Amino acid sequence: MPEVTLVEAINLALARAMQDDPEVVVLGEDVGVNGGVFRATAGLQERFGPGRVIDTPLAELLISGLCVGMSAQGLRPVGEIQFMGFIYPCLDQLVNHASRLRNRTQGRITCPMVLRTPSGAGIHAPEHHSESIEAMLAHIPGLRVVFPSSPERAYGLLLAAIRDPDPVVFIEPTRLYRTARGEVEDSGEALPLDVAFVLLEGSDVTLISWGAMVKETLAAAEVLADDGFGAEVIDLATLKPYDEQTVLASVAKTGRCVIVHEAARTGGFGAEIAALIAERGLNSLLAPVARVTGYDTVIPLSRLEQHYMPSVERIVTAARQVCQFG
Amino acid sequence: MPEVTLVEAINLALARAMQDDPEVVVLGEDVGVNGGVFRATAGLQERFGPGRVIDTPLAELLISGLCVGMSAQGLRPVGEIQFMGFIYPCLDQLVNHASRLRNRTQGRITCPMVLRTPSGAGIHAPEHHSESIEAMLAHIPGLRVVFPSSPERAYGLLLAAIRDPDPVVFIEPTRLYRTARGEVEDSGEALPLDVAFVLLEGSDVTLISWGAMVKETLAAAEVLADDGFGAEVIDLATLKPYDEQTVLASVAKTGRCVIVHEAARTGGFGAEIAALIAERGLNSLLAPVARVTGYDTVIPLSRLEQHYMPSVERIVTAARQVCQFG
Amino acid sequence: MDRTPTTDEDLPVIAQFSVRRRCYLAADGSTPGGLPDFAADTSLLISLLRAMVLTRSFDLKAVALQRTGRLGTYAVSLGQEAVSVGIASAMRPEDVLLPSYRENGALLWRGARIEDILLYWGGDESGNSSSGPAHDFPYCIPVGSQAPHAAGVAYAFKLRQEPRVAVCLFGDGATSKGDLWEAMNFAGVEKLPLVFVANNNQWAISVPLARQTASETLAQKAIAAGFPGEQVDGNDVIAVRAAAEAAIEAARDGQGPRLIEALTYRLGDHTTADDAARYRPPEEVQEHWKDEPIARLRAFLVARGAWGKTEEERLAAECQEKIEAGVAGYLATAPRAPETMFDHLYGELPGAYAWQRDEVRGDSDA
Amino acid sequence: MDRTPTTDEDLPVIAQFSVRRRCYLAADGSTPGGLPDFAADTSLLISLLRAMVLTRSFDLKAVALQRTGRLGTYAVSLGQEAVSVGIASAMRPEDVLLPSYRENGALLWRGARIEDILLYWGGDESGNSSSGPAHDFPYCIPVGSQAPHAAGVAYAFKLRQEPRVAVCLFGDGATSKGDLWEAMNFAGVEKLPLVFVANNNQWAISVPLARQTASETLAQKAIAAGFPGEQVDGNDVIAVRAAAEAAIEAARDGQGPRLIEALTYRLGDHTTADDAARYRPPEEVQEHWKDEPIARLRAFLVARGAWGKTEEERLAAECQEKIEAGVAGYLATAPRAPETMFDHLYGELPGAYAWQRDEVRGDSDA
Ligand SMILES: Cc1ncc(C[n+]2csc(CCOP(=O)(O)OP(=O)(O)O)c2C)c(N)n1
Ligand SMILES: Cc1ncc(C[n+]2csc(CCOP(=O)(O)OP(=O)(O)O)c2C)c(N)n1
Ligand SMILES: [Mg+2]
Ligand SMILES: [Mg+2]
Repeated sequence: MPEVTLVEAINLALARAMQDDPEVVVLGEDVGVNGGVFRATAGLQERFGPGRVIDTPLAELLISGLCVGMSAQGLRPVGEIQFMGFIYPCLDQLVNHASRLRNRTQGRITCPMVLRTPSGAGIHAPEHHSESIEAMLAHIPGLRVVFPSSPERAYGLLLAAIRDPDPVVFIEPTRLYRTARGEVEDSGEALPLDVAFVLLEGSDVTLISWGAMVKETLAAAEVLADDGFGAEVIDLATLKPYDEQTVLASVAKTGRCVIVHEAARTGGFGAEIAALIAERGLNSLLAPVARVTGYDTVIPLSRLEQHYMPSVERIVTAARQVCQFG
Repeated sequence: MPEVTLVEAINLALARAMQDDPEVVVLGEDVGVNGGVFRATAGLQERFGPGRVIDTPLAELLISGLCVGMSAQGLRPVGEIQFMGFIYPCLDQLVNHASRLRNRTQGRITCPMVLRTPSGAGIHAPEHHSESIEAMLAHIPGLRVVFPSSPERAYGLLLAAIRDPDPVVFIEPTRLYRTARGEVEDSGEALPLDVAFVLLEGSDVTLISWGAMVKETLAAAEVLADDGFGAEVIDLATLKPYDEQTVLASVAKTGRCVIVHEAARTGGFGAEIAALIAERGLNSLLAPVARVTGYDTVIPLSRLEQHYMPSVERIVTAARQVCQFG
Repeated sequence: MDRTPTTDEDLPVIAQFSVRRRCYLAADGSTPGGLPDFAADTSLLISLLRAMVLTRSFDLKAVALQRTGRLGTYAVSLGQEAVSVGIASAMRPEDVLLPSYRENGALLWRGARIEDILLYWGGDESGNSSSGPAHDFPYCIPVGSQAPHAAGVAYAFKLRQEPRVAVCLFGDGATSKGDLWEAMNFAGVEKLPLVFVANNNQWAISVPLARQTASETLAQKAIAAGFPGEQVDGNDVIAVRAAAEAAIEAARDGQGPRLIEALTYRLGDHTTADDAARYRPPEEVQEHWKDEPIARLRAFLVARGAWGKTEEERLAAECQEKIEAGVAGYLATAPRAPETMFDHLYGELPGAYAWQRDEVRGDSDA
Repeated sequence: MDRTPTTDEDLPVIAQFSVRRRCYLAADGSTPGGLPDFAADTSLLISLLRAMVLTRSFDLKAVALQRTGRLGTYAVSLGQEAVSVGIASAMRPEDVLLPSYRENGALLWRGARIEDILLYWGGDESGNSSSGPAHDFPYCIPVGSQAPHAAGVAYAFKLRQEPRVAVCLFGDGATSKGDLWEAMNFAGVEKLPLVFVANNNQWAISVPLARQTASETLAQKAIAAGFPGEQVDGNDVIAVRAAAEAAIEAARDGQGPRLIEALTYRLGDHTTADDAARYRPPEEVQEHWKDEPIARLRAFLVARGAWGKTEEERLAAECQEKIEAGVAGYLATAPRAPETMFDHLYGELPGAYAWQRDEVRGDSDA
């Protein structure tokens, strides 16, 4: 099997979906001739033509609204928002239309659409290019939110997202686009959208993360292993709806939990998981739940961004405290 | 002291702020001649003129963006978004500009602006008129989010919001606009923005809520009192930043906690509070934290909306379980 | 010497644009400037009249229901019936309508049942579920936000080379929203089979047109997107239909989008929740009653000898009957079971939310 | 007989619009059609030339810094210097500039220090904090989103009756965003003292103008908002300045907003992160080098006898010196202490977040 980067895996999945299903179209800023600013759509326009790979005007609201209209007509649009910092104009369309058109029409009109967007800091990008707002999206009823962390999962989950009958926001970890590599078989096989992935088994502490932070979380687990603590590492992968069972089962086993995400702390999706545990996992809990997150401040420009993002060290420190509690 | 409704209290606070400070301007759809679709701005244009009470074109992005520009010039704009379901186009301005212009310019340009909007269901309104997305807003660094539940607190907190040097989203409980009445002295005195209000003291269980749900929460406390359970009722009032101390102190005392909100459950602001308790209040916790919330579905139109919103009964049931746990 | 004084008026003109206005039927029913071909078809004109009268009667009934607590907030189209009906009448069934909340006349023309329309405004989503063409969009409540959908729909037609057209109706207020702009601009770039219709009733709740925009016409907004715009007398159903036919067939023919501004007037309150007397003088409204669309088409048909008292009475009775049947059906429809709020959330309800549905079901069982 | 055949061409025209184009300085430096008054002031023209050369030299240096890992992503304005400089030169200090990320020339003209500009693109917010007029907005990165701010700023001027003007610069791509539309529309309604400037470099990253919009000019987009638009040769700094002066003074005079489309060409890559060769032929770029703004003004000044080799060399040396000083200052600036990320979050850091600042401080101490 060939080794590919995460962004190449995305590209493979898009090409596969377009080849398998003539209803799949790709649209966004610079996705055509240019192949996307991160090259996620490279080669697609050449292969499938400008009718199916559409360079849109510079207008994010438009991109999301077009997806609604197209999908209502049975196309399977995959829109690209160039950076997550520019996704806000899409929220009206996502909340008021995409995620509820099925319900508004009691099943008559549906929105099988995907909105892809890179997310997260750490690539020394300009202002507004480092956002992580998965928690806002995961609060929207009727939507699915997916956030893979490896080439393999990016490939399989993107295929699943495109085939899903409902709108999916597919968030891609910018930082891993070219640094994460893995073997991906272009099999056309999708991965399930409602299952979390247990990347490492362990019985002392559960570490839960998603997106780019999975990398630091796995690194932290290695350090903890040296300490003698067996960490179970869960990649949540799909945030809405998310796999509560895997989370609760792991915490039932370990009794301790650290949640790691890059987004700002207050109201981040880590809160949801901690709340789940406080509600339904309290009995097994041996220590306070810990969140290791981005801070409740505007993510700094490149000179300070590394101080904002959770480091391996911060994760390890929190996990040690949790492990040593009580 | 005169008894006023909640919306009258808002009107009083706006008039007071405009009278005290010539920099305060009010803008939005139908806020001028019409005095607002809920009459929150009634009489203001007559009194302060169309220059300071501006009927804008129908454009929410514009309203929020105007507030940024005006406040950057030292005005104190108070924008109205007619219903929270139409606030989504403002998110780009709120996240990418209002809440970070101070930081982007290291204090050179600031945004002392307020965006007011009615929120919540239960008035048999048309589609998209019943939203509660305070959790999305409370995730935004640099913003303040306020959500009062009584005429008195609406008055004092709105004055505080207008005087605050930073952007505030001020959410108003539509359902209580005319049903909540109380004595309000038009004293010009603001209430603090970072303090939660303990509405009822009790030692058996902490009930935390905000906005319109405070009413049902108080009613539930009464029922619980009949059961013999002393409920402490906290109106969080300011959601970002919120008063963690009051929450933790109360849970330390009661050991039990139920959080009540109308917004959808997953990723709602209740998750944040439950997470806080799981992190920093675990030691005192005698029972699982419970969330009584709107469901993870699109809020139904009027015929079914009452089945969506947390009822007194649902709150009581959850609180009883929590009280009887262990 | 390199200095000759110049003035800005000397600068060369590089582009020129004009906006035309279409009107055939004067307020008194006369036709000073002739008529389009289709107006020879009297039975067609009668069907337009009938549809407008049905719409108006239905509006009246709906308001009565609302006033007696049997319907939610409702938006009448009093005085604007020619826009809804004229536009819809020029569409084919396979075309897609994307209406705002004030276009009941268009829905009725396209086959939506009165009962369903009432169900929707009565607070039941199932009103959107069945009648009328299955591909038509439901009413759009967030103003202007259906415009990008229309562009998406039209793009699908273009991609599949289907001879279909998307027709997007919105108010004057909606033209202030970026949504319209972005959709129109894209429609221009892609030459989409898409007709934009601004139902210019000159008010957006309490905001008059002059505070909504400084452009002399709404039609000229199309110039910004590089395609033609036209103003039509929105109280002249013949003109509306003619403009719609021209635009829709041009779009079907691959000639790209057009914008029609239908200039009319909102004779009623914004909705049943509104009291227009607070912000506009009754005299203004009174003045506009002179221009309303039904009287003038009726006068024209009477002059043509095609309409009279008998027909009028028969029509009134027919409308009454249809409406009463619809109302009866509506009032007889029980609320759906509460747990159905989860039925159409996703294609299949995720396991994570099953307990919530069960809880609601339990609630309602209890 | 009520049927006379009519055609759409018979419909009366109710509104007409035109767009003019302004150009004085031909590509060879000649002035076939005369010049505006201010062009008599040779020292002013020289200052424009100097500013454009400084901007270009600075861009070159910034790219070199980026290529060697000492600067973040950077957007050059190669070929577009006349727009930035021409516009800024017509502003008063008390006016407010709302620039996009590609308007370094305007910032430099208004007094921003090279060191600060580098700090910003080097990843330090403090680059936005000090130099230049304190009321100018920082670069706007989310395309077009500064337009409503400009309207808000201009509204404040109008309300306070201050004779000041807001000037908003954005690219051709930005004209596709609803933000622009909503802001322009409001500016029209309120007759705000606001000048919109579309820096039309004909590309938005890889998207050429023809895919961005179907409108023949960007200037005509103002028609939709009910105020005048004008196209100007964006490679002719005299024309840009003349257009800006006319628009800014009209706005100051209470005549309301204008849109200036400055038609130029992006000779460079979109940013240092971009490789334009992927999507546009080098020949196209080569072709446009003939039109670039510096050569033509230089040729004009040489012909006027006001510029020569000595001046050119002296200017190069001066630019070099300024830039080197700025770069040295930039490179010598240590990163701020990490916990300063909380310093300007709120007017006063809420107690709830104090521990986070402490944690960051601890981190960095460790
Ligand atoms: C985005 C949005 N903002 C505000 C509202 C509240 N609202 C409902 S109708 C209306 C006025 C609409 O005016 P117009 O577009 O002219 O349509 P009309 O009602 O006159 O048919 C407003 C402000 C809304 N529905 N959507
Ligand atoms: C809202 C938004 N969407 C996308 C981007 C990414 N982006 C940065 S510049 C650019 C193209 C802008 O083109 P234009 O407005 O013509 O300005 P230019 O770069 O040519 O000066 C894009 C798509 C952005 N910064 N903001
Ligand atoms: Mg209207
Ligand atoms: Mg450009």
